[in-house]
Amino acid sequence: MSIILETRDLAKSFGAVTAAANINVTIHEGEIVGVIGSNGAGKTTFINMVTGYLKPSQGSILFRGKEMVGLSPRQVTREGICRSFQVAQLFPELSVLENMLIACSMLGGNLFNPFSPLKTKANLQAAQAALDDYLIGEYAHAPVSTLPQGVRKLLDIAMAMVGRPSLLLLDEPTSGVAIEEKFGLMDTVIKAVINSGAASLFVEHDMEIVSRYATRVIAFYDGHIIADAHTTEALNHPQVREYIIGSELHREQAEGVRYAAN
Amino acid sequence: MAGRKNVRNYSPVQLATASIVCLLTAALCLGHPPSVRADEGTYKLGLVTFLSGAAAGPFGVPARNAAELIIEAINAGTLPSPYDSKGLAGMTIESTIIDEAGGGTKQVGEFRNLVQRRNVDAVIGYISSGDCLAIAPVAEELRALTIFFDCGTPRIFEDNDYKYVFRTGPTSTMDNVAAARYILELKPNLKSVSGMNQNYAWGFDSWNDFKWAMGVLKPDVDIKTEQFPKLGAGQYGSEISAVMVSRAEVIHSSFWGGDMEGLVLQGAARGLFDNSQGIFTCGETAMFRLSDQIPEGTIIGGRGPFGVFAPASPLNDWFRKSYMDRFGTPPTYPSYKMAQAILGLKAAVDKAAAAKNGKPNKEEIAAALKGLEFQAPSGVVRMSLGKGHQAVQEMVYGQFTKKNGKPEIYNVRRYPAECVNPPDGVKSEDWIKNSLKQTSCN
Amino acid sequence: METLLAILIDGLVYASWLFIVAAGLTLVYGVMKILNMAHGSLYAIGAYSAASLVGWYFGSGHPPWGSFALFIGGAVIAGMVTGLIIERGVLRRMYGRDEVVMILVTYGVLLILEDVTKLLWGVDAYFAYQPYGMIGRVRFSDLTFAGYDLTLIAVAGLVGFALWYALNRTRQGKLLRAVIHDREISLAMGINVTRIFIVTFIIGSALGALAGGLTAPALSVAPGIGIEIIILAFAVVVIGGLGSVGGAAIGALLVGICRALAVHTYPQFELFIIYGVMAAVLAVRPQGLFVIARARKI
Amino acid sequence: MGSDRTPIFLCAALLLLLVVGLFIPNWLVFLFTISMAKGLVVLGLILLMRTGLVSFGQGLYYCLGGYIVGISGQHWGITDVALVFLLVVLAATLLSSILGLLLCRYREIFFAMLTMAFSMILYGILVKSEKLGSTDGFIIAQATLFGWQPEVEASGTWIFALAVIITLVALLVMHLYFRSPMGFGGEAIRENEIRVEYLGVSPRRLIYIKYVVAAVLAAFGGAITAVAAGHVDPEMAFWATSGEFVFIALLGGTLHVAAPLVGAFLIEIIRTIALDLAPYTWQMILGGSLLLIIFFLPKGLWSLLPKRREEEGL
Repeated sequence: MSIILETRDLAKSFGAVTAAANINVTIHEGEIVGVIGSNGAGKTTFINMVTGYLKPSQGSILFRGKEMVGLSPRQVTREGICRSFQVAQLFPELSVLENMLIACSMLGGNLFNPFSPLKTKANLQAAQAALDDYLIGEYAHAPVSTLPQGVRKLLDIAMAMVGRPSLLLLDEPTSGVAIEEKFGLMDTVIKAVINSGAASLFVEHDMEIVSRYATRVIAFYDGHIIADAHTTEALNHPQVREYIIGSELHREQAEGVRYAAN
Repeated sequence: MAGRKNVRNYSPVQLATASIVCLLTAALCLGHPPSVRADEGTYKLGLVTFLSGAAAGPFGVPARNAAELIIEAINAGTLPSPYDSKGLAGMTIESTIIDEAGGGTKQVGEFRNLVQRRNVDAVIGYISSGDCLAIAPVAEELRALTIFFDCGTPRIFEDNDYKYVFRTGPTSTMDNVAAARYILELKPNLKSVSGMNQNYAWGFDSWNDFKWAMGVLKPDVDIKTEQFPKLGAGQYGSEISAVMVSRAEVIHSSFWGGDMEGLVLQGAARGLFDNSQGIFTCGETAMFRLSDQIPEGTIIGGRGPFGVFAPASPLNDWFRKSYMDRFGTPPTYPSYKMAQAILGLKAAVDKAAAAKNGKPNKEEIAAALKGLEFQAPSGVVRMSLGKGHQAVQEMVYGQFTKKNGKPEIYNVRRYPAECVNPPDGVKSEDWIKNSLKQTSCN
Repeated sequence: METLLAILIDGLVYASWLFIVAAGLTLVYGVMKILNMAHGSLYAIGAYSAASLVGWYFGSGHPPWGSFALFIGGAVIAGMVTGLIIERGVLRRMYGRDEVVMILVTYGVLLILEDVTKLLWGVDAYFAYQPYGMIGRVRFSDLTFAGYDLTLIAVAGLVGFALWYALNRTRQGKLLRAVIHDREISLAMGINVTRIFIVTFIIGSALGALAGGLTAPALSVAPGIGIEIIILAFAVVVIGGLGSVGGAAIGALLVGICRALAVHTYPQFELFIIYGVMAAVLAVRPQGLFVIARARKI
Repeated sequence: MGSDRTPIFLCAALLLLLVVGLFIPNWLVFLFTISMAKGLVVLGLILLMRTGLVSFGQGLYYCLGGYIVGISGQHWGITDVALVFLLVVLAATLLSSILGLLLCRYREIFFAMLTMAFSMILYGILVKSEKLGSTDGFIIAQATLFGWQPEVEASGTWIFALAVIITLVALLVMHLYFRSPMGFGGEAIRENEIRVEYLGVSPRRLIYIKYVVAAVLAAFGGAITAVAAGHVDPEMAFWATSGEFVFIALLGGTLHVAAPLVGAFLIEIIRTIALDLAPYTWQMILGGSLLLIIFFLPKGLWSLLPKRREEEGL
């Protein structure tokens, strides 16, 4: 399989604080990679760098051989890397359908036409179909601000997928989602990803989910990669067990507070 | 689409708001039936003057007070001669007052309301020159008799001719030409002046007129610094320092109202006028209010023969006394100018009525007012500029003193109208630059 | 040399005045996210209260120095009372609205207060000039300054120090800073935001009124004096970085010195100077000089 | 999607207004004309407000439009309305496409303050321009149309007709625009700019376009005001003028293209009544109504009308 994304010596520091260093990651077409690591380990920083939200302090990001460093998020998106967010980034005052319509028009490229309506029959049907693919069609007319977390997360991912990316980066797709819904959500998402043929990388704290969906696991600790191997191998790595899986047990309680704050 | 379920219900608040809005709109449109003519025995007069903002205290309200006083006296027929007849040719004046705040466009709208919705027979008003410039063409378009009482810019009648528009107060040209003449009489060896004027048309025009007149009358006078603080700035510390550093012998200022009072306070506290002679072209309004703070010898003007500068006459005595009795302070120049605008109208209406032997229409009143010479508390007013639409009067300056315990003016010098105003048909600027030198004052 | 000295002192005096006006504005914004247009009215109310108190005090022949305590205290109390009324009567019902809507809410309050002051005090000017002359004059070669103005510099320093101390060295102040930094977290941590809002708004209002009271002796206190101040104070606050008291101080200094420089060298630019400085600062630092750090977004 | 009847309503309402205009008194015609002029400015403003940006400096273009009309009549001898309005559009486009480059980087209060700063800089320049009458402004020459000069007495009516036509066109275009993907793009930016960026679209570019459109609309408003009032002064660029536009926008709400028009008309009515009833305390009435509107009708007067959910935001 050919390499789709390759980062070389990627590093990011904020002042004196090093958020990530020596990040060398290779992702192949069609791969589904799990990323683990405690909070502040550099996972989101990594995704932010790849998608152009943060400019790396050094190193390079090659996507299909093309340098991505220096591109803005929208250019990276246009190149074919889409992402979802830890906290779903949606248009909260608009309805689910409108969210999807906007995503379709923006990623679909018919944005700069000021005189054709957005809500044509064809557009509405396409958007509804996209929602149905992610099993959230029934919420089409509800304002986003009234939705449960699980639906928001799905909508967030569904909107990212409208761009038919060849690489999808999922930042904690199941965080904030009720435990009993997590597997259903991941089933839906991973199925759609596989169907589209995209490669995917997802950040996850729940080891059960990681071991079920990832073919490969990258473990971050303190801004470095401490393991990068097949799922079982990585999860059994001694350092991974010590630094990451152990601390995840404490994290469960902390998560409740964090979301209350958000 | 499946969207019809969400028809919204009205809440009581919304219903109430909607109905109030509708009622108000209806009230406005129907409340003043457009074409009911005023009763034959009344004359409807619209008054426009500042009732809010910085110009209300020094100008707007004194003018309104004077209007109230004069209108009551006219209606009662208690004015001294030559205005001892009742009403305007027998018609009782019924007045409506409007706030001048809000700028030119808004005033144009309000003017139309006054004329077309309220059906006033004449409008007297406008302190701001910008408002006067904006109103004049509209007044002409609506054929509405309009008298400006206070605004100063000479541009109104220099740039255009009007049939229905008049100004019974003199322009600002003579303030500053006379200021230059006065200061040169006081200090024949004057070497340097500095200016402190507000950063808007009034300030620029005043300073330019003064500067030009100075340049013609004594070309070797040096202009040290020209300061233009923002209108209403309140703090003049930096400007005062700049003027102090310039060490000019004379400081010219056309500040008015609160700004002028602030400048006097701050300047006096810092000894600005210890070494420099101050001249305040609009200083008269502060003369009584700030009598403890105005430095001895400060030259003050009142934009004409108004207030303390008004010559004694039965009319003036009556005006000062009645105003003082009623409002507790002596009348300042805005009061005089409002009084003279209303009296000018009365003179014109009475004259037109006498000629016609009946109720005159506005064209006849305008014709009567054109070129009229009438009596006011400030003496004789001659409508001799602007093809008979613009008044001229003498200009007076004097120095302030409180040596005798009460605020007084000494060293008073009166300049006849011809010596401080251009002849009809000549623009002020051209006149100052080209023929001021040849104009004699005797 | 003389001009240089004049620029420095004029700039400082002007900056001190600006700072006292802007400090309350920026504090209120920092904590409540309300850019309070009614701050101008509070300034006016402070000035009116001070002026009428001074007038009454000297009218009844008390020892002159007592007037300082009276008019400063009077202005501050008037500001606090008005602030309390505004917060309880209007703002409380509007919390959570968009920032721009809140500007308009306070604009509505400003319009109402303008007429209220007119109804209470009329349109005639009030004077309180007696204290202005009492501190005497200070002479530097040919330049004379009013001692009162120079004292203002010290007062501004005092106000700045008091604010700094209160925000950084007291428990209440630290709570305030927590709210400034992140309101949601503070709420979650159980800080009584309602009380903090009332206290902040009252302090902010008192500062606005204090500025008015302190300026009153140099002014003719008349309708409209509050309006000019607002935009000036807004600009200073934006230049400094919204919500930053230190920023307001630097912003005030920058504007004060630049303005004095313009007046002494190129007076024709005075009108533009404040907007020029604001545009220049924002062009380089889009959020003002001192940006309050915000929590990460994604 | 049900058929969109708004354009028909707009045409019908404005044509009705045109007919009514022939029969109502002159002062009311003027009030309507000014309301439409201000409505146009506010139409541009709500375009920005739907994007989450509030300009406290639309007075810049309002004034620019007015002064272009004035200067071309008075100093260049161009009085033909068609030509003058073309100049107005050009000038507004030019200025806004330069300032927009800078302004599209700013959000929230900084956008508001910076737009205000630019508007105040124009104010300052005009105050300093003694050739243009400084703060007094100047009277503008009577307008003509393709060589035809209407009588002075009839000028109110034909300027009103002109305003109705321009307003109608602007409303129709903006109605289409609000329903288009680009129109929704504004709401998307207001709601979540990060998401827009990750949908591959530059929020700045969208904002830039909207800023220019808003500027042109404001300039049209200023031009109509100038022609109708016959006078321009720098007050048009003063911050309080821009503040009034925001006031109108809030009064009408941003839900419908016609809302600014209704809002502008109501403001004029409220103020006229307030001035009538209470010449001394009209500001209090104005401020009070502002507070009541914000408190009871957070989405503006338009939220009083019943409507189907589907139509919201159209």
